[in-house]
Amino acid sequence: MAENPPVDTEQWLHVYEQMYKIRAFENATNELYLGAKMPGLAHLYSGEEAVAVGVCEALNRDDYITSTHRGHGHCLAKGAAVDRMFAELLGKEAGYCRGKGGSMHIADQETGNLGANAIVGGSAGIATGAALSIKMRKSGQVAVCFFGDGALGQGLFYEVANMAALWKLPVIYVVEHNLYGEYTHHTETAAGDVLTRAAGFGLHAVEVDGQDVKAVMAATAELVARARRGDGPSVLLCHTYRFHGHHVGDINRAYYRSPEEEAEWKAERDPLSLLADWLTENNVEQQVIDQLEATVTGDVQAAVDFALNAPYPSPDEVTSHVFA
Amino acid sequence: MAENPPVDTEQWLHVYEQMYKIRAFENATNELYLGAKMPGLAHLYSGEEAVAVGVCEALNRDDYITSTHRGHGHCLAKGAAVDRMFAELLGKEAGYCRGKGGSMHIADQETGNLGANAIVGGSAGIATGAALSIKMRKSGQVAVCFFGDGALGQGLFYEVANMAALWKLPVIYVVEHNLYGEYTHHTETAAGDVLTRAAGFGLHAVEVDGQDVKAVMAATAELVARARRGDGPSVLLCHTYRFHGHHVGDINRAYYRSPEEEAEWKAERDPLSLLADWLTENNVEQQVIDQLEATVTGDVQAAVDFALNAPYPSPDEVTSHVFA
Amino acid sequence: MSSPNPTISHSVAAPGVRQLTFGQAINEAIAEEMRRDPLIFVVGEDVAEAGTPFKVLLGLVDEFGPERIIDSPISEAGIAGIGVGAAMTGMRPIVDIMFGDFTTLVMDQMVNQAAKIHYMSGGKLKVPMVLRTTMGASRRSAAQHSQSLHAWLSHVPGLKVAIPATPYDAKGLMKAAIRDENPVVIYEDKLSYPIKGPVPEEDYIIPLGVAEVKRTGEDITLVATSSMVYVALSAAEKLAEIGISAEVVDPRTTAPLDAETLIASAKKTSRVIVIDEGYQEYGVTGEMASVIADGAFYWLDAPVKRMGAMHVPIPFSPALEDRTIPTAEQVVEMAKMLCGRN
Amino acid sequence: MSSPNPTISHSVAAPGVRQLTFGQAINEAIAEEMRRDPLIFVVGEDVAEAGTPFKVLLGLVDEFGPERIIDSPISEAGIAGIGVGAAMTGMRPIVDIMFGDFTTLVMDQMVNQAAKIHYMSGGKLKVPMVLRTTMGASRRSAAQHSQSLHAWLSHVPGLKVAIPATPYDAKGLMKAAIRDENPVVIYEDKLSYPIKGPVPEEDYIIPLGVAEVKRTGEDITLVATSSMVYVALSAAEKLAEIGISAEVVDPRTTAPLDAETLIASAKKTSRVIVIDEGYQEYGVTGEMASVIADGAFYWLDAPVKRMGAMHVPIPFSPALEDRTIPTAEQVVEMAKMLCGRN
Ligand SMILES: Cc1ncc(C[n+]2csc(CCOP(=O)(O)OP(=O)(O)O)c2C)c(N)n1
Ligand SMILES: Cc1ncc(C[n+]2csc(CCOP(=O)(O)OP(=O)(O)O)c2C)c(N)n1
Ligand SMILES: [Mg+2]
Ligand SMILES: [Mg+2]
Repeated sequence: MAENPPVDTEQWLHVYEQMYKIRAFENATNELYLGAKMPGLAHLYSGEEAVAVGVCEALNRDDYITSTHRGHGHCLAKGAAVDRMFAELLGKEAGYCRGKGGSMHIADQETGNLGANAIVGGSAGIATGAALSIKMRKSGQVAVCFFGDGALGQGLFYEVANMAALWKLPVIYVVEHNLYGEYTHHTETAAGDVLTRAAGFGLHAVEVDGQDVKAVMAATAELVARARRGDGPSVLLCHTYRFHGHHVGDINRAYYRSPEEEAEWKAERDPLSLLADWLTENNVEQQVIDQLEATVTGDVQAAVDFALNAPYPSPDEVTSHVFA
Repeated sequence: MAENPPVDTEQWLHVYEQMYKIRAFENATNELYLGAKMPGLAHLYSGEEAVAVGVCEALNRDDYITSTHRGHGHCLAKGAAVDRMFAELLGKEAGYCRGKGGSMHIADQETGNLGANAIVGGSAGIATGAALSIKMRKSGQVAVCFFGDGALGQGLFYEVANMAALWKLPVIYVVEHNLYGEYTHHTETAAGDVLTRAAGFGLHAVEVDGQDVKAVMAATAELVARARRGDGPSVLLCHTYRFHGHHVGDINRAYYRSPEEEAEWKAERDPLSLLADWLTENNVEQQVIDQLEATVTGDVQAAVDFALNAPYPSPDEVTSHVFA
Repeated sequence: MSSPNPTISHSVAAPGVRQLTFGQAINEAIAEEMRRDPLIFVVGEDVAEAGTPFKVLLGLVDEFGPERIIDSPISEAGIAGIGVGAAMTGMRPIVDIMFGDFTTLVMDQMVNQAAKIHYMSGGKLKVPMVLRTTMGASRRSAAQHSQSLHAWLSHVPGLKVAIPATPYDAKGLMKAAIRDENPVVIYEDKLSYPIKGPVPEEDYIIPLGVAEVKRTGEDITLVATSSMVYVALSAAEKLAEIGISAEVVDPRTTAPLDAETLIASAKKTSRVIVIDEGYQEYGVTGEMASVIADGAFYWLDAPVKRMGAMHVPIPFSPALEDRTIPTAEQVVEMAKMLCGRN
Repeated sequence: MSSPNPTISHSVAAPGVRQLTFGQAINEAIAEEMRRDPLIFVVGEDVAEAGTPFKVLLGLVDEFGPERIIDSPISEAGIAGIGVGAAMTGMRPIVDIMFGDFTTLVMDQMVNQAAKIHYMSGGKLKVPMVLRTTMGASRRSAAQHSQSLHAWLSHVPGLKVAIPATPYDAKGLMKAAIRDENPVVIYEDKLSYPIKGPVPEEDYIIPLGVAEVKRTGEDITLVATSSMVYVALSAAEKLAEIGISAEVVDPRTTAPLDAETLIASAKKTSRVIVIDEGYQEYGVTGEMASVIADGAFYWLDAPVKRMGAMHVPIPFSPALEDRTIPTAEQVVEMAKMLCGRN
């Protein structure tokens, strides 16, 4: 087997770093919850890292994304800093939203992140409107709307997808199909199929293995090029799986999905292992990977400490930012 | 050409009578408006008679329908009486809703009519819920949801169509595709295509010439049989055209559709002429048709007179029927 | 200022009666009604095996099966509409909307359809459905999962709206809602689910439109809804310590509103605070305050005061969220001011 | 009771100024702003060639083209959401919702998204959009096309809400709404479109949150919104004939509410009726009445009275519909009663 050119493995090492950062972030989030140090709940992205990272690596910094209740991965993949992320999760002033948003509402206009959204499917309009804005301002950007398979139940998506197709808007709807919405399997909640639905609304649609970051990135790159060319919107259907429960408190899951299923995905379909294996096959030394992981883990730990020690916003802030 | 068996032409004469009744009703409605005798507006069904009649002739009296702002045709085809219809249009106590509903809200539970609806697409949930009720009560009925092509823009439809498919509900969604929603051509408002959309949500779908009442009735009969068998929901896409404006006040239409287009549909695609021609070709004497038309015209005129002379509800009724 | 021994209503404390949580009371009400009437069913997101994220419906699917406890897609508008249609055609649906914040999605089906169908049809059709949903902040759930939006549907003719505070009221009002021939919306406070209280085993209903005096008093009336009843009761305790006798009146339903009981209490005490967890502006407190200020005008010694959620989207940070909802301390301060005790 | 010569505000009558209809004033405001700022666009159903069913936007597409006056599918939730996203990313959308009754469909996008994004993002993102819609009954349009639902969005922190009564106010408030950095909702009364009034040609704005005394008086205050301003002015005329001098105050925006001006007028006259076309229960009148009853408590000689739409779905029949909306005669009767003249 021919050696990969060094530039290639470097790129994929960066991709691996991004994915590992998300994994480490989510593990730390879970710890914060278990240690009763985080207010409220969080929906962990572990297992789905290849989707967020694969998509965002194909975007520019000024391209837009909208995110979901399971949004940490999207935010980080688009460039958010771990320390301000944790600060937000803990409701601290240093957080991306000064503690006002929390886990489900992280927004960061500097990296094009128009915000996570706790209304399932609620950001479909925002992403499509951003795409209309791009077209009207002729800015050449692209808008990506991440959402789960459960959001396919929301009528809003079909309303805006139709307009995106009519007006050839540069928006990509990324369906993170992880088989479940909360505690219910998708076969109980969705008839027909996603690709045909997309076609019915005049949207170009592509299906991809959501655990294979390289496939996700390649597919996204094509859809982004399409969108920038003015060829209109598309759907990227990513098959994936969440390794944890619906949220950090969802511990006993056997009534809706089997431990065997979980074990199999974790053993065979972990997007991190898949990329790590490919890297070692392509002559990246294990030590390099270990070093990278150690660095990221250290960064994440430092960020947690930063957030834990950061001050809460002044109580007076409660009435600020109601109006711009 | 072989003679049709007499029973057949009699059936189609009845169908013609139903269609002619709607046409005469709508003409009289227009007159009432022009004569300033009707409060508010009305959306005339003329030109689309084959859809309502073709569908309803394939239904039983206790099957359900839901109707739209352009609903007179559905109500009459399902069995409503012209006198109580006009009384409702004029806001009289003898009306189907004691004058409280008016043109856009005629409901008549005795003929299975769950009501016209002035919210575009607003009855999709009701019809689907009726179908769930049918299934739960094991009553063997069918629910038909009439709506226009414009209603394809409403997300609600996709939400309930999905559930209808998941739960194999006995509901038929009849799309009255008359090319326009108000003053806008469908190509400006709908991407993709209806049949593919239906397939995307797991719905069986059939397309039919909505000006050909025999085709509509045959197609409906199959979908009804399917539904009663427990084989689930379907979409019936009917291509049709409204001969009048969006509502009675929409007189100058040239800015959104050409007089030539209108003239062509009226000359070539009038569902009444098409059936009348077929009847005469099949040896029904013109005189029989003329006689039928005269009788219906007389009935409609009598019904108008009845409604004009009928009393308004007592002003005290304004506070009754808020709660059951 | 007199301070007699307060009477506390049987829905707050009744010796010798079985104790259930608020959530159990809801569950029991639905189960008992479903046993009685095979036409009742539940539809909603994660209502079956999961028993809702709040676990309130746990066990129902075991008894009644997935045909009557139906897991739906994440389609709030759709299930509300399906509820309306099912109700119009002989069934008695209970539609479950997980968070009250998502009632934003069912407004058309509830307001333009459910609320109006009986009237628009001249009394021929009816919509006997229940919409269950939640309200209440203080769970660190941020702005889209913390609202108390019950004012909206209370505004709409054709709908009835219940907001139970105690397990006792929850069971009785839920049963009344299920048996009503009209669309009824019930808002359950999420933080109330674990609260325990006496709930008789026997069948009982609490008629919609009847307020309850949760504690009698002489000096000031605290009109309080849902979880604010506890805030008011706790404030009343503290006020008793300083010799102010507070009456706590729980309207229990916003629509119909038992104006008579509210006004009678106001006439008796001549001072009123209305406390509700919804946003104060254009909300529930405005209606109740103006009904009272009108009806008891010549009896009032002080303006009717209102306390609702602060007029901000509910923030996530505990440092901020806790400032947004009325507290017993704030009620005490306000009451002292009205009673001329500051 | 004194009856001085009433002053009538310049927005009701101003000699020598050009007269425009309410509809023309809206059209002109939008056109002028669109000329000034290329980032403004309009999206809605039948807004382009048709100029809306009310013909209010007629001509705009000719000047600005279909790229800036965009005909949409019948997707109210969708266009509201697209408006939010466009506003967040540098555009200034005006979203047109044909009938206020259809705001039922945009509640999630307006309430959970538009209203909260600035706050939830800690002040980083903003949503400078306008949602135009209509209100008002009396058109024989029946229950689903006759509602005045402005109380709902007025209830929500993060939104501003304007309800202009006159052409003058319509132009000035629309311009203020378009230039505001926040989501602003404007309710236009459908029957007001043909009403004429003075509208200056020059550029002016009316700040959101500033009430106007439409007529000065001494004996009673009529707080009235939107078309009810005309009802109140006409009642004031009739009252003047019998020696009762009525002041008419138009809040012009429900959110923010100019409580100060309302309370000041109440203190001056000591009697108040609040008149609004929305449903009375849990609506706009409750908020304004309780703000006034609180703020002017020690000045009031009579309870603050409220007049809203009758608590019924608006019926179609003219014999019934006309009973549902407050009339000048009813206002006169109520005012006479409050002034002890019955
Ligand atoms: C409109 C709405 N309905 C319901 C919920 C509650 N809820 C939160 S996440 C979730 C499941 C979402 O499933 P999916 O879209 O597949 O995303 P996943 O959690 O699998 O990533 C539900 C029902 C919500 N937040 N918003
Ligand atoms: C939700 C909603 N949006 C807008 C309207 C206004 N409106 C009434 S009829 C109509 C066009 C409907 O078109 P279509 O569904 O094709 O029916 P058609 O009139 O062609 O029969 C519109 C936009 C409405 N009544 N309801
Ligand atoms: Mg999922
Ligand atoms: Mg049409």
